[in-house]
Amino acid sequence: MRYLLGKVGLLLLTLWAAVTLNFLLPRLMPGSPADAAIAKLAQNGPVSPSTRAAIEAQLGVPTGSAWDQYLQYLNNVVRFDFGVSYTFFPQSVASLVGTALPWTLVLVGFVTIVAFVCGTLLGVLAAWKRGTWLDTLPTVGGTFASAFPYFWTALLLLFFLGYVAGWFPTSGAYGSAATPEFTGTFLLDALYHSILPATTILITSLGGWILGMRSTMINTLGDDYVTFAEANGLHPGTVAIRYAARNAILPNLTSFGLALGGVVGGSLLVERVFSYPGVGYLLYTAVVNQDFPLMQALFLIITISVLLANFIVDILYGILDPRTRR
Amino acid sequence: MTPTGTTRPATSAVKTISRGHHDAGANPLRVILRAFLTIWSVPKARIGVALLGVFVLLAVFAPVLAPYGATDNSFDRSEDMSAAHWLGTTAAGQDVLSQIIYGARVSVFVGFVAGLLSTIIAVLIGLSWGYLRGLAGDVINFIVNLFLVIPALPLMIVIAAYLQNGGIGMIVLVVVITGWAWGARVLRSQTQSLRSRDFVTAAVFSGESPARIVFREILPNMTSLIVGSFFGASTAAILAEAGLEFLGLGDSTTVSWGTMLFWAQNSNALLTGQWVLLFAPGLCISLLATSMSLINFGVDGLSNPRLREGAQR
Amino acid sequence: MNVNKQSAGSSDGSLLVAADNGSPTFEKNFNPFSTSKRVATTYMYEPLEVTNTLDGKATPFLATGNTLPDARTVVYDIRKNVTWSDGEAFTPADVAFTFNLVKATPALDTWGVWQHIESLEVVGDTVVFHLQADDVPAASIIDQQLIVPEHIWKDVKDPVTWKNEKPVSTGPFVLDTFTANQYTLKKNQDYWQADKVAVERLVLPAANSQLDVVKNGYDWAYAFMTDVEGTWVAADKQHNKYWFPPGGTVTLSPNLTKAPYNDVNFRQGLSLALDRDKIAKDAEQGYVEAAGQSGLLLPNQEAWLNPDLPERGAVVQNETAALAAFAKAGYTRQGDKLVDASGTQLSINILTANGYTDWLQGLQTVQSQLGKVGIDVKLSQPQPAAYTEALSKGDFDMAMNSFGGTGSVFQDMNTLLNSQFATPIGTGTTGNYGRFNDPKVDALLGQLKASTDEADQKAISAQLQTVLYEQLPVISLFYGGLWGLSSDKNFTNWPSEDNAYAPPNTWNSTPLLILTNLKKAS
Amino acid sequence: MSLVSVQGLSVVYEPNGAEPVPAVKAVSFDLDQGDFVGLVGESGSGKSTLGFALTGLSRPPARVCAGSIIFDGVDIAGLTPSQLRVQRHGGFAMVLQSGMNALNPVRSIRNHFFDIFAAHGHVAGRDREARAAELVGKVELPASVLDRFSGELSGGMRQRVSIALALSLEPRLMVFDEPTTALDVLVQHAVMDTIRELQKAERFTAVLISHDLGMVLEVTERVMVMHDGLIVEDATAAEILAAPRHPYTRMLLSHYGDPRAAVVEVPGLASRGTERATNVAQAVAGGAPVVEPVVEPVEPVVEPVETTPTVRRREGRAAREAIVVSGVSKVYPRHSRRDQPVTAVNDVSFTLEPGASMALVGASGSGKSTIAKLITGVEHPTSGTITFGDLRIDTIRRRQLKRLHTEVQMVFQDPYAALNPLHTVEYALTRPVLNYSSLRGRDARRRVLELLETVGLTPVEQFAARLPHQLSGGQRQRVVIARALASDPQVIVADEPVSMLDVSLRAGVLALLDSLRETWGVSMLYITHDLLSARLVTDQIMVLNQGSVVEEGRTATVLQNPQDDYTIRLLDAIPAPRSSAPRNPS
Ligand SMILES: Nc1ncnc2c1ncn2[C@@H]1O[C@H](COP(=O)(O)OP(=O)(O)OP(=O)(O)O)[C@@H](O)[C@H]1O
Ligand SMILES: Nc1ncnc2c1ncn2[C@@H]1O[C@H](COP(=O)(O)OP(=O)(O)OP(=O)(O)O)[C@@H](O)[C@H]1O
Ligand SMILES: [Mg+2]
Ligand SMILES: [Mg+2]
Repeated sequence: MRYLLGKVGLLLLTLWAAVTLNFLLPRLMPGSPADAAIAKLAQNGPVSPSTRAAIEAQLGVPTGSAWDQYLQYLNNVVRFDFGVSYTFFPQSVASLVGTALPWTLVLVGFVTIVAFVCGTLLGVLAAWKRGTWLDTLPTVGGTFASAFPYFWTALLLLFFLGYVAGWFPTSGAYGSAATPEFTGTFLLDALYHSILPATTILITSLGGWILGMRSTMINTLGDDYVTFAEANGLHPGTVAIRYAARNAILPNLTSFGLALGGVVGGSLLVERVFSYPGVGYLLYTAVVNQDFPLMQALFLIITISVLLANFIVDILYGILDPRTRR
Repeated sequence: MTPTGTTRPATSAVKTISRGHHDAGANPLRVILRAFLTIWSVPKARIGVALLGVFVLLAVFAPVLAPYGATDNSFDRSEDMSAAHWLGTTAAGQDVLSQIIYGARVSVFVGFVAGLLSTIIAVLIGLSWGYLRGLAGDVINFIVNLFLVIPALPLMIVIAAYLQNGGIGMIVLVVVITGWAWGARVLRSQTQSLRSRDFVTAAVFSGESPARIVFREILPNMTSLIVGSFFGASTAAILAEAGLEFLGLGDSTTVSWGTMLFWAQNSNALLTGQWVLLFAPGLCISLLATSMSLINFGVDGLSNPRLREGAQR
Repeated sequence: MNVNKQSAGSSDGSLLVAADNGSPTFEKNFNPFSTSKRVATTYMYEPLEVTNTLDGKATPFLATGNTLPDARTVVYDIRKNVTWSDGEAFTPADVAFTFNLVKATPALDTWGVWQHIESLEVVGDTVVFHLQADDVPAASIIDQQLIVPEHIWKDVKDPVTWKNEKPVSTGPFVLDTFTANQYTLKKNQDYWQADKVAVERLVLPAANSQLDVVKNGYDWAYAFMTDVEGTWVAADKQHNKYWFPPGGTVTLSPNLTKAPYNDVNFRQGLSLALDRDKIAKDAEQGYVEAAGQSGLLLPNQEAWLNPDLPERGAVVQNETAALAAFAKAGYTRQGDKLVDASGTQLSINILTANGYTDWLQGLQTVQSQLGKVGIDVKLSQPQPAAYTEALSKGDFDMAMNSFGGTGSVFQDMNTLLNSQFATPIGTGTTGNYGRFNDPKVDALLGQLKASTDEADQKAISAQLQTVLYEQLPVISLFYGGLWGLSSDKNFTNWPSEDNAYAPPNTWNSTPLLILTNLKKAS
Repeated sequence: MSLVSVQGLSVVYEPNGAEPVPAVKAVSFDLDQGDFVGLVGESGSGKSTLGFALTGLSRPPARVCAGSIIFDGVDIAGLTPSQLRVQRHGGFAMVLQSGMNALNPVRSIRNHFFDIFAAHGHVAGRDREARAAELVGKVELPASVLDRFSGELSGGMRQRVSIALALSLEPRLMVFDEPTTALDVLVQHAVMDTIRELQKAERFTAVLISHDLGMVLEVTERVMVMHDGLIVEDATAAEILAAPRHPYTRMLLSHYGDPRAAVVEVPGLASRGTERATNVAQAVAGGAPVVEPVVEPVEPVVEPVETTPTVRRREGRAAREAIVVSGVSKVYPRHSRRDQPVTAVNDVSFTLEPGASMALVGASGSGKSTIAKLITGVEHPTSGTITFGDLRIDTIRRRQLKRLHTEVQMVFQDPYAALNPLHTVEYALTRPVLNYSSLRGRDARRRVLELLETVGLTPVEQFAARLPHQLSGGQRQRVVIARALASDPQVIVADEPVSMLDVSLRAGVLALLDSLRETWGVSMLYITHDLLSARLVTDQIMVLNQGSVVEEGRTATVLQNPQDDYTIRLLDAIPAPRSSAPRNPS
C-alpha cells in the first residue's frame, strides 16, 4: 500500500511538472495565433488585410498576467477544458483530441504490446540458442531494424507495398466513405488500413526488445538458480521460461515503460507519413500552425499516457516481482 | 534486498573492472587505445568500427570525394542513375551522390557533438547525483525521471518549434536537452554501486575531497559505461536529427540525410519513381546508427564479460 | 475497397476533387464566415458576383449586375426566382441581413466589407450600398461576400463559433454525406441555373496525397507536382491536363526603413544582379515565368500594362550594371566581395517561412546569384506564424513575400504601396510590409480608387507601374502559380490557357465559375 | 565396483579471445557408494570445476578435454543432454557454491519442488505436497517455508532449501560446493550438522568441497587435497591429520589452531600463551611511552620480528589518546516499507586505551562493522558519545573528518575491493601522504617508499609502480595497511582484514599487523568473527551479540573460560579436527 501511495505521489508530482512545462513551452514561441491562421491562409494566395482583423476578433488574445494565465490554465486542465483550437476554430480541443486519441491508442498500444511480446520471445530464444542461427538472425536483424528511422521504414513500406504493389491503402485509418462505428466491416477496414503503420512500428521497435531481452536473458542464464535448475534436471523449457526468462523480463519491463515514450514519438512520424488521424499527426499540425491550445493538450495527453503506462508497468513490476512486495 | 554477506559479487565485479582495464595507467592516450583494442576484439564491434570509419572518412573528405558540390543545382532535374550521376539527381537538379557524401558531415557532426554533450551532462549529473545524498539527490532524481518519462520526440518537436531556424546548432541543443537523462540514470546507478565500494571509502580515509573522489576514483572506473552511453546518445541524436529534418523542423537548406529525405518526400520522389532518393539517405542513416549499435556490443563486452560470446558462467 | 477508386472515372456524374485537405481528417464546419470552414462551403453559398481573379471580370451570381450611379454608391440588382435549398425564397432582405450580420459581428468580416460601406438599404429588388468615400473598387469586395439565409441565421446565437452543420444555401451544390475522411456534395436540383451544372456529385476526400491524386484518378486537383508531365500527365496521357497560370507575384521585399535597403540604387543593384528566369525555374521547376517589375500578372493583365515600360517591365540580369548601381549606393567590389566604405562585406538576411519549400529553393538560387556579386546572403526561416509576425511588424531586412492576384489592379497596388499600411516598425500591419511611403503614390491610388472610367484607370495604373519599375519598393522574382490539374475523362471544358474563364484554384468562389461551365464528357 | 570412477580427467576453460586456462589437470579417483569425501584446496585450485564436471554441468567456456567419468558404469561424457537430464533423478546432484542465490527469486519454494517432481515424474501429483513438506522437514525447516519466496528466507534457510531440493532427486551422488561459506559461523555449524546427519541417514555418496580444512576434517572420512588443478593428496581424515604427505597439505594444517588452547601457535606469528607478556608493557619497555604524551620524536624502536622485514623507525608519535565509547547506540531507520528499524548497536561502552589491541568478535550482523563506522566518523550514532582526545567523533562534521582520519585509520576487509584497480600502488599511497603531511615532491615519494618497506613490499621501487591486479591478495592487503599508516595514525581499525585471504596469506598479514602495533605503539581495534585470529593478535576481547556487548576481558581468558552462553555457542561452532580425530581411529 505504501509502495502504491509513493508511486501515486511521484506520478502526481511528475504530472504537475509536465503540465507546467507544457504551459511554458508554447508561450515562449514567437508568432500569435492570428499570425498562424493568416500564414495558413496565405498558402492559398494573398490574404486581404481585413482578414486579419476578423481573425484576431475570432480568436481573441490571451489576457492577464502570466501567473493568472497559469492559474487559469491549471484550473482548465483539471477540468479537462483545453479551450478552442486555433487551427480548427471553432472546434474545441477536447473534441479534436477525443477523435484522434483512440486511433493512436489502439495503433500504438496494440503494436507496442505485440512488439514487446514478440521481441521478448525472440530475445529469449536468441539467448537460449546462443551461437546458432536462431540467435544470429534475430540479433543481427534486430540491430539493423532498430537503427532504421521510423519515417524511412514507413516511406519504404508505403512506396513498395502501398503504391507499387497496391496491396494496402496509402493513407488514413479507414476507407473514405466509412463512418467510425462498431461493425465488422468497419473494424476490418480499419484493421486493413492499420497494417502498414503497424508493421512500420513493429519492425522499427522490435529490435530494441530483442536485444534488450537477449542481454538480460544471457545475464540470468549465468545466474546460479538457472544452473541449479539445470542441475536438478528440469525440462529445458521450464528452465528457459520459468527460471531464466521470468527473471530476465523484470528489468526489461522497466525499460519497456521508458521505451514507450520512444514508440509514441515514432508513431508520430509514422502517422505523418500515413496521414493517420492520430494524436501524432494532430500534434504536428498544431506545431506547424502554432496552435497553442491544441499543442498543449496533445503534448499533455501524450505525456500523461506515457506516464500512466509507466505507472502501470511499475505496478505490474511490483506484482511480478515478489521482492518488491515487502 | 540482496542477501547479506555475499562478498562474491563484489569481488567478481572488481575482477571485471580489472579485466577491462589491463594496465590502464594514467595516460589517457593509452586508456583510449586500450578501450579501442577491447572494442576491436569483438567481431561485431569491429564491423561497427569499420563502418563508422567509412562514414567519418566520407564526412571529413567530402569535398574531395564528392563528384560535385552539395548545393550545385545546375543539372537536369530528377534524372535517373547514370554514369555522370551514379544515384541520379534531385528534383532541384542536385547530384544525389554528392549530397549523400556531404550529408555524412551533418549526421556525423550531430552524432558526435550531441553525443558528446549529452554524455558530458550525463556524466556530470549522473556522478554528482550518484554521489550526493539527501535533498539534492532527490531533486535531481525527480528531474531525471521527468526527462526520462516525457516522450522525447514530441518534446523535441515542441522545443524545435520554439527554437526555430537555429539550424544544426538548434538540433544539437534539442537532442541534448532530451537525450542526457538516460545516460545520467545509468551512470548514477553505477556511481552508487561504486560509491559503496571499499576503495571509495578508502579514499575518504586518505583525505580526498569529494570532487576528487568522484572524478579520480569513480569516473575512470566507468569508462566503458561512458563510452557506451556516448554511442547510445550518438545513435539517438542521429535518428532524432533525421526525424526533425524530415518533419521540416530544421533548416531545410543544409544538406543532410534528413533534409534529403524531406526534399525527396516534398518533391514526391516516389511518384517520379526515384525511390533511390528516399532509399539512399535512409540507408545511410540506418547504417551509421547500426555502426554505433555494433560498436556498443564491444563496449558491452568491455563492461560485462558475461556478454562476451560463449561465456556462460 | 477504396471509395476513391470507385467514384473515379465513374459515369454517374461524380467529380472527384482534391480540394480540401483534412489534417488529417475533417471537422464538420460549413460556416461560410469561418476561416477554417470546409472548402466546399463556397461551392454551396454564393456571393453577389464572382470575379475571375485572372483578369478581374465579374460574373453575376446572386445579383444580376451592379451599377455605380456615382463613385460613392453601388446598386446591386438582386436575382429573382432563387430559392434556398430548404425551399424558402431568396430575397434582397437576405442580402441586407448578411451584410448587417457582418457589421454587427466584426469577427465575421473577413472580406472587410465594412471598411468600405457606410450603410445599405433594400430598394425594391435592389440593394443600395452607400460607401464611406469615393470607392469604385469597393464593389469588387462587396461582390465576394457569401450570402446566408436570414431565416436560419437570425436565430444563430454565436455566428462566429456556429459550425452550420446542415448548410442551407443557394448554390449549385448541397451537402450530401459527411464523414471525417470524406464528404460529398450533390447537385442542387432547384438551382437557379441548374441547366449549367453537369456535375451530379462532388467527392472530396480528406487525404489527397500526391500519390493518391495520381493513383486514384482524380478529376480535379490543386497541387504543385514535381515533374507534372512524368507523374500526373503520365498517369493518363489522354485525359490528364495541367494549367499553372500566375496567381500572384513572389517578391523580395526590402525593409525600406533600413539602410541600405532604403537606397533605390542599392535595390537596383540587387534587382540587376538576379537572373529571374533561373530563380523561377529553380523555385517552381520551370512551371512559372519570371515576373517583371510592372506589378501586373502577365499575361492575364496584359490589357493594363504600361506600354512605355522597356521589355514589358522585365529586368534582365546585368552584373556590370548591378555593380554600377551598388557603387552608387556605396558598395564596391573588392576581390570577390562586395564591401562598404569600411571594407566589410555586404551581408543581407532574407526572411522566409519554414516549409514554403518552393520559395526556399528560389531563395537558394538568389543566395548563390547574389553571392556571385559578392554579397553574403543568410536565410532565416521561422515557422509560418513567426514569419507572418516578423513581416507584419517589419522585423526583417528583406523578406520573401507575394502580392497581388486579387484580379483587381487597384487592390493589388493599394495593398502593396499605400502608406496607410506603412505603420511604424514594431506595430503590425497587413500590407505594404516594406513600409513604402510616397505621397504621390498615395494620391495616385486615391485617384484610381475614385475613377469610374476605364481609360483613366489604365493611365493611373501605368504611372503606378512606373513607380514599381523605377523605385523598386519590391523586387519581383517570379509568379506564384496556381497549380491546376484536371482530367477531361469525365468532364470537359476545364479552364485553360486558351479558355481562361476562371483560375483553376479550388477555394473561394471562383470554383463556382468552373462548376457552372463543366460539360459532361461524351 | 565403485559408484564413480574418474580417470585422467582434465578440464580447461577456453574463454573467447583469451588464453585457455587448464583448471583441472588429469585427476583420477574412485568414489564408493556411501562415501563422504572432502575436497579441499585454496581458492582457484579447481574444486568447483571438478564438481561441475562430476555432475555433468560443465558448460562453455569450460570443456572436459580429456579423461572419463564413469557413473554407475556409464560414461557421462557420452550422454546426450536429454539422457543426462533423466540421469539427474537417482543419479548425481549438486548443491552450488553460492547456494544462497540458487533459488529463483520469483518462484515460491513449493514450485521449486513441484518443478522437479514434474520434470522427473517420480512423485505422483497428490503426494507432492506431502513429499515437499517431508523434504524440507529433513533439513529442519517447517513446512510453511513452502509458501515463501527465496527473498523472504535467511541465508541459512536458503542453503537448506537447496539441499532439500537436491535431496528430492534421490541422488546417489551429491556434491556440496562450499555449502556454508557465505553463512554466519553459527549457521554454518548448524547446516554442516544437517548435512552430516542426512548423509548418514540417506547413505548417498557425498563430496564436500571446501577450503576450510578444519571443517572438512571434522565431518568427512576421506579427504582429497587439490592444488593448482591436481589432487595432491587423497587419504582418510585421520591419515592426513597424523601424517600429511604433501607440503601443501602440511602448510594448510599448520595454520589451524584452537583458540581455546592454552598456547596457540601458528607459523609466522609469535606464540601466545595464557599469560602472554603484555605487549603494552613490551612497547613501553621498548622505549615508546604510552601514557605520557610524546613531546619530541622518540628514538627508533627497532624490534626484530621474525616474520616482517625491517620495520622502519616511527617518525610520528605513539598512541596517546584513548577512544572512549560510552553508551552508544545506532538505530538504522526502516529501510523498506515493511522493515522494522534495525538496532545495529545497542548501548555499547568501551575504551580503547592508547597502544591497546582489542578484538571485537561476534556473529554476522552483530554490529561489528557498525561500531567501526561509528568510531571512524563514517556514521553518527543515534545516542551516546564517542570521543577521541578533544574530538567529538559522534557529532563530527565533514570538515573535521580529515583531522580525525589523520589519527584514526582503517584497514579494509577485502583487499581486492579496497584498491582502485586503475591506480598504481604509488598513487594510492601518495594521496594520503600529500593530504595529511606537508611532504611534497621527492620527500613525499621517499615517504611512500618508506611505507612500502615498512610493510615488507620490497623491492619498493618495483612494487610502487604496480597496479593492484599485479599483486597477490596478501600483497594487496599490505598496500592497504601501508595506506592506513601513511597518515601516521594513533589508532587502526581493522575490519576483518584477512577474511578474504587464503589461509596461506592470512598469517603473514596478521603478523604484520601485530608487529606494527607492537613496534609503532598504535592502538588497534581488530574486528573479526574468526576467534582464532582474535586470539593471535589481541590482548583484549569484546563479544558482541545483536548489537550488545555480552562479554569482555582478556582474550585468552575469555576464550578459554567463556561465561556467556553466546560466547560458548560461538566457540562450539569452531570445527575441531584434532578433537574429532579419535572419532575415526584407523
Ligand atoms: N569462466 C571462466 N573462464 C576462465 N577461467 C575460469 C573460469 N571459471 C574459473 N576459471 C579458472 O579456473 C580455475 C579453477 O576455478 P574453480 O572455480 O574451480 O576454483 P575453486 O577451487 O572452486 O575456487 P573457490 O574456492 O574460489 O571457489 C581458476 O584458476 C579460475 O580462474
Ligand atoms: N546502512 C544500513 N541500513 C540499515 N541497516 C543496516 C545498515 N548497515 C548495517 N545495518 C544492519 O545493522 C546490523 C549490524 O550490521 P554490521 O554490518 O555492523 O554487522 P557485522 O557484525 O559487521 O556483520 P558481518 O560479520 O556480516 O560483517 C545488521 O543487522 C545490518 O543489517
Ligand atoms: Mg569454487
Ligand atoms: Mg562487517
